[in-house]
Amino acid sequence: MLVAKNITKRFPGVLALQDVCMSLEGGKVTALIGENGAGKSTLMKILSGVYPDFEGEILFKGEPVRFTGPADAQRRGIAIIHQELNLIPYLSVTENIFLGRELITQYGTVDKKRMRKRTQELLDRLKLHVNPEALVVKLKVGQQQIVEIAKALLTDAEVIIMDEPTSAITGSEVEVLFDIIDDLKNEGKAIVYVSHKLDELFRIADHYVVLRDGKSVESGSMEGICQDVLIQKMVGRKIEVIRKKSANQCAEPILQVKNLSLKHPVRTGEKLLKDISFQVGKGEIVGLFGLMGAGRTELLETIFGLHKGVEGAVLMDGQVVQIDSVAKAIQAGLALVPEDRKKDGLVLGLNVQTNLCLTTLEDMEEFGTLNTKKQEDLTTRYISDLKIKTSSQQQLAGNLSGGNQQKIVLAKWLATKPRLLLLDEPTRGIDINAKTEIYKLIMQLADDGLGIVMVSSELPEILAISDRVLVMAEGVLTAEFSVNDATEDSILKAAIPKSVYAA
Amino acid sequence: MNIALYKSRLLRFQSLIALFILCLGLSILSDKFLTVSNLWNVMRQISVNICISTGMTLIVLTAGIDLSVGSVLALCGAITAGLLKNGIEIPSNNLYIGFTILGAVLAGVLTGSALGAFSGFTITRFKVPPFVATLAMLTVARGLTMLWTQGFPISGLGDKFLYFGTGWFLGIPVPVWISGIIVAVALFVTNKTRLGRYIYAIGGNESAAKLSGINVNKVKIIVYTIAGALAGIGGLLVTSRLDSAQPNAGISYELDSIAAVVIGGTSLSGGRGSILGTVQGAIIIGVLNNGLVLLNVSPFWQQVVKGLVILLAVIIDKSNSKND
Amino acid sequence: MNIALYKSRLLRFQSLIALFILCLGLSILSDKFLTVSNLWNVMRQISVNICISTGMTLIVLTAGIDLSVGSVLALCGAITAGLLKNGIEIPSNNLYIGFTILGAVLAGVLTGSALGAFSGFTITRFKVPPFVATLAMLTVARGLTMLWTQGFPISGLGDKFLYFGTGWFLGIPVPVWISGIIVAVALFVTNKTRLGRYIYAIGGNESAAKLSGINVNKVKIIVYTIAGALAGIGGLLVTSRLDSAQPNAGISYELDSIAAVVIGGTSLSGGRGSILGTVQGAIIIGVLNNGLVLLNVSPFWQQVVKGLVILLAVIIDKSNSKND
Amino acid sequence: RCKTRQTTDEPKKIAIVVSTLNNPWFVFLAERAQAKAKELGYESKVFDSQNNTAQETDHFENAIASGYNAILFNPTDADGSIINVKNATAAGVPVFCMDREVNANDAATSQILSDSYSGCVSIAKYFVETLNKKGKYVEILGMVGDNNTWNRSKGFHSVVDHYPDLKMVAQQSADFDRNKAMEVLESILQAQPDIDAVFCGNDAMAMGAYQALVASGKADKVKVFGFDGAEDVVLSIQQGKIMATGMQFPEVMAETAANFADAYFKGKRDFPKKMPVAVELVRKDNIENYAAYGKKE
Ligand SMILES: Nc1ncnc2c1ncn2[C@@H]1O[C@H](COP(=O)(O)OP(=O)(O)OP(=O)(O)O)[C@@H](O)[C@H]1O
Ligand SMILES: Nc1ncnc2c1ncn2[C@@H]1O[C@H](COP(=O)(O)OP(=O)(O)OP(=O)(O)O)[C@@H](O)[C@H]1O
Ligand SMILES: [Mg+2]
Ligand SMILES: [Mg+2]
Repeated sequence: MLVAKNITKRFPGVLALQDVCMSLEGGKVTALIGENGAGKSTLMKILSGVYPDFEGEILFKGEPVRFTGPADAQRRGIAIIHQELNLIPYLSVTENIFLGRELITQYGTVDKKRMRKRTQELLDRLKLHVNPEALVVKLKVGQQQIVEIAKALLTDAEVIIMDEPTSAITGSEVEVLFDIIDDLKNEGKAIVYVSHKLDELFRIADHYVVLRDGKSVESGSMEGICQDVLIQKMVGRKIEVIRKKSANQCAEPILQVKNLSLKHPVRTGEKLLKDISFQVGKGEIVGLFGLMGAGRTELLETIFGLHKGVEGAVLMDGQVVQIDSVAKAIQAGLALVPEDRKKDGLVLGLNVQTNLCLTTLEDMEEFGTLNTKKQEDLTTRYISDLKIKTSSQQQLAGNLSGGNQQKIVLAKWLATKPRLLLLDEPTRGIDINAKTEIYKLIMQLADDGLGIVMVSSELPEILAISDRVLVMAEGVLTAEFSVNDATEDSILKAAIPKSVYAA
Repeated sequence: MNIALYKSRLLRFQSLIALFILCLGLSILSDKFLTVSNLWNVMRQISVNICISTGMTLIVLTAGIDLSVGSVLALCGAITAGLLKNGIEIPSNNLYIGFTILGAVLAGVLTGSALGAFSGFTITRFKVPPFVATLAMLTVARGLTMLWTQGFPISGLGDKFLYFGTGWFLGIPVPVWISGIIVAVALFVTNKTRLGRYIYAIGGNESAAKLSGINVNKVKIIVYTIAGALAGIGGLLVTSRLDSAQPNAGISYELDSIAAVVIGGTSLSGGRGSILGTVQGAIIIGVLNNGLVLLNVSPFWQQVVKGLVILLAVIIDKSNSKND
Repeated sequence: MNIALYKSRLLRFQSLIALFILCLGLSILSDKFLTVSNLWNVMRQISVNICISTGMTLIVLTAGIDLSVGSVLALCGAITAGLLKNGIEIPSNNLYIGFTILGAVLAGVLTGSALGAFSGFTITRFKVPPFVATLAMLTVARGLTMLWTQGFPISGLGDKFLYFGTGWFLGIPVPVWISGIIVAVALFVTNKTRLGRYIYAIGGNESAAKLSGINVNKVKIIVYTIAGALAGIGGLLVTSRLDSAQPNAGISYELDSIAAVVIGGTSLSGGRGSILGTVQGAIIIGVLNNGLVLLNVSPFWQQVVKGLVILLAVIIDKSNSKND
Repeated sequence: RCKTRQTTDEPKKIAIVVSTLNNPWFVFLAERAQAKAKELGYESKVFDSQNNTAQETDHFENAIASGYNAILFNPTDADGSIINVKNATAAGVPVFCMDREVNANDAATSQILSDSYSGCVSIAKYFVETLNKKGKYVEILGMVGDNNTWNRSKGFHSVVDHYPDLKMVAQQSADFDRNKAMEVLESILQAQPDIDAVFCGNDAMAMGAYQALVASGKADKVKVFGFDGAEDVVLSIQQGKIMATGMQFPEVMAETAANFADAYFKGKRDFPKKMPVAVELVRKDNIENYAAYGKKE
């Protein structure tokens, strides 16, 4: 249905795509895979008209086309779910979904009623329970991602591009999405699916295309291919997926959380966190699982001193930590890798080096002056340690691919030499290769004696590297397993909110 | 759910508490404040600011700014007055074109739109920051006003013309009608039309708006053109009220206008705010100016008090709309 | 890599082409422009703007704005002049405190810092938008100036005091020294210190800065305090140059100052820009003012030309730094 | 709908509306008017129009609404202020203009005016005399859009333009501001280093111009002329730094206006429509008769 021929795209100083070819068929799902920075998003942006200037040719239903902009592509039936969320924070869900294609009444005014109704239908189909009139800024990242999906489903597009649509959502929502993808397939639509979660690809994809360093290296049918082969094609060599050998038997606790509660910032009387107690030992990796909105992010943020209205205590090495400011938390040896790197993790308009050194500027000082050499050394070290792909230390963080941005956030916190690392979805949007690197790193850090709390929505990940698993639902700690006793079933059961059971 | 809807749509502007406290205080302190004639006074006085601040709100919602309103207002007023009084004379061709009131007014408003469109054009086509583009326009329009008037006011415009600024219609001053209609139209546009939606979207996240297929440049040019036209109407009101187009009219109006917008809760970084908030901001400023005079505060102290009250008003509103 | 580093560090400000063309044009049109004495003249005239614009740059980099610079400058100048001339007299206690030049200057600069700190405090503590907080300060400081001077200039401050504004040191005018030192320190701070890094980080992404353990409020208060102190120094220079503290000094300086910042390529939304860019912006404005007078352009045309040239300068710079 | 205001026993209130308080001359005018009103036993309040006719209109409306019984008025603009005066008169509030006139014969109850135009004519005559009818000079204008600027400039040129050997080499505006005047003249001196005189539209600018001359070492070669009679300039004339200024008499005008208001309250109705207060030329040889803004006591 859609064929891309010899696409080449240059950015200043970067050759993002080079002679890439790809073809999509109606009624089939094509998986696009490749490491971080391979050029997947760039290719998708070209197909959807975001970058009108590139070399090469696009054939749509056999005819050569040249989109003048996203609106043009949309009109001709190509819809895209962008990897980075592209929503207007202070407009409502409805307004966002219909942005640029509002329904109009006979008087020329926007038809709020009909749009609202359509939105409600879409949200129902996606099983997202938010008010269509709610402002997008109030939604959590996961909910926003579903709104982004709804946006793409609104029009009757014939080609639907999904650039990591599941990076911020969890199990049950993914299932909903897959059902929808099945429907779309049956309707004969062509779908491109970009994801770093390989198991997803095996479930839904019919074809695959592999990009490596901006070149299309291979394509074919998913049938009869196993994960290892796919990884090898993608990375160019074999990598072994790591599993932690055995659970660490924790020695002395580093972090103790005692009866932590957090008041709801708006609704008086309600609590976002209720009476949470747990501890993390030296060299222990604690996995924290829960469904979307369970309160995991809030818990990490509270420990890190970001919230007001906290009751309870946090102890590091038996010493009470004042949890009212980030600076004190950092001083106590805590570090938090936030879940939304764009919003909370990076200063996108500053370069890689500046971002990376931001947390450790005090150490970079000599006679009250920042030492260039020290900053360069630190940056060089982490670029090579974490295999960050960037054209130079001076590249703006905003120009890096999503996965590499995530690595910078991780690096800037590792640089503080924390004793307890709080990781909120640290592998979101990261390719399998980098993921294994990060797992290795996490385990390495644990072996060096760090305590680690890792929030993740991917159960396999949690089971692979944690020593212990905590499960949250509705702001309450509902279960605790040693990793040896934990099963996917038991964890999921603990994660489902009681109120849902009751209903 | 309906309440949430109501809150998010209608109360997107600041709470009214500060304004209420201010009015309460003034009516306790002065028995002249809460009289019908004084309230009409205040309304008439703020009508010009409301006019131009409505346009300013639209611009600020797109994350822009317009520093040129004051001098565009002066130029438009001068053009209306000049055409009305002297028409256009081209001696070499023995040509004389006289203008009716309507014609002169239209010419003034069109001038405003043209200048606004020009600012919008430089901002979108050459990516000049709105601050610089409209600062340049501020200077240029003032210079053009001087050239057109040769530095002298144009006065004596005829009783009919004065109706716009000083007349009454159905018991309400005409300028209040005019600014009221402008506000109503702007409310309609921001809440009920695509254009309004796009304005908010562009200010909220320009690149996302672009990705949604919105013609960002076109919307911006339209908005600056509207603001220019509204500055033209403001110029008409000022000129008609004074029966005279002053070359120095409108100096520092941009500050008053942006103040009304910001006090009304519209964020200078765009995407958040409302016309009703701006109206409230303009009323706060107007009531304050009026009240300080009624209370016989000495002019030097007036400025100190005015600054502090504005600060306080915003702080009160902030702490009451925290939950927003 | 070294080139990239050089580019991003040093050339973070706009290209110099517009300034170059402007100067070239002026030296062709007037043989008086490129003379040593005229260039010192221009430098001396822009030194006040450079002073206050340096502070403004820091504020704008944090995504703030300061409208109060002009009136804070006036108040500081008046306080220095008043203390120098009259000291403090408390008749009831039969108390009289005289001030040395140094003492009076310090008092002025401290006043500036205090007002700046106050603005910073309201902005951080009560989350008042910087535009409103400093607009309030603009009014308050002007009122305080009027109260302190009772509306009359304070003149005749003694020859020694005039040295700051009119003296020469090693063949360079003293105000140029002062503004030069301020720029040098600011360059050092923005490029070489933690504070500078924090300023950029806060403007670029405040919540990320907060999460990185930066005390955002503290940094902001420091920045507003510095800007206030620099406005105080600006006030010193103006007062000393005129041998008189004018109660209406500094009116609309905020526009000139923000213009220098923005023409110099610093983004009003924060996080991007540089001190050197601002210096260049101030020079463009200063050269333009000087050139138009040298060419004896009629006051009517001057504003039109000035606006258009500024617009053109920014367009030229934009199209030459596109690849940035 | 005529209201009978006379019957109340409350003390009468007088509003003093001045064009600006950003210029000490007007501050002085306002102060004197207020002092006189107080002396006569009236409550009074000063309104600052900030050189903005629209603001002036607001002040009039507010003053009338809050029951002031008379307005001592320093108009922002001769034409733009007419309507305000008419409205006040229509509401039964007498208006007494000070210093600047409004261009309508019957609008104000009385106008006590200082004649900028003829004041500048006499300055110009002295200017021609001291320069011996020839030389290069610079004119520094006030605000371009202000009609006082042009009254003064025209008065000056009505004389000086008859002498072909007096050449105006630059005419620039400095907005009545001391600092701007200094900067403008500094720049002009770069282009025109050998001028003989500077005529400034007010005294603040004259002081600024003088300082520019001092800085360039030309203070004793170039003659500076101002207008207003401000303190700094009176002192400078005494010291021979500035040649001459046009002395206006704000105190006289303010007190006359206040006295008229007093008389009006007491029933007098026939006031001179226009009462000129002459602008006197102040120069070194008569300076001992003058103090800031008026005659020596
Ligand atoms: N606007 C831009 N300017 C400069 N370089 C860019 C820009 N956008 C992308 N790049 C570069 O192009 C390359 C491809 O990026 P792209 O976002 O397509 O990667 P990706 O395959 O989607 O990676 P990820 O899996 O991390 O999302 C990267 O090296 C990136 O740094
Ligand atoms: N600022 C806020 N105001 C109101 N409610 C909030 C706020 N922040 C979070 N919540 C609510 O608190 C609950 C917990 O959210 P949290 O982000 O901690 O969940 P999570 O488990 O991390 O989920 P996710 O996987 O989406 O990150 C959610 O119901 C969310 O809607
Ligand atoms: Mg991508
Ligand atoms: Mg979370």
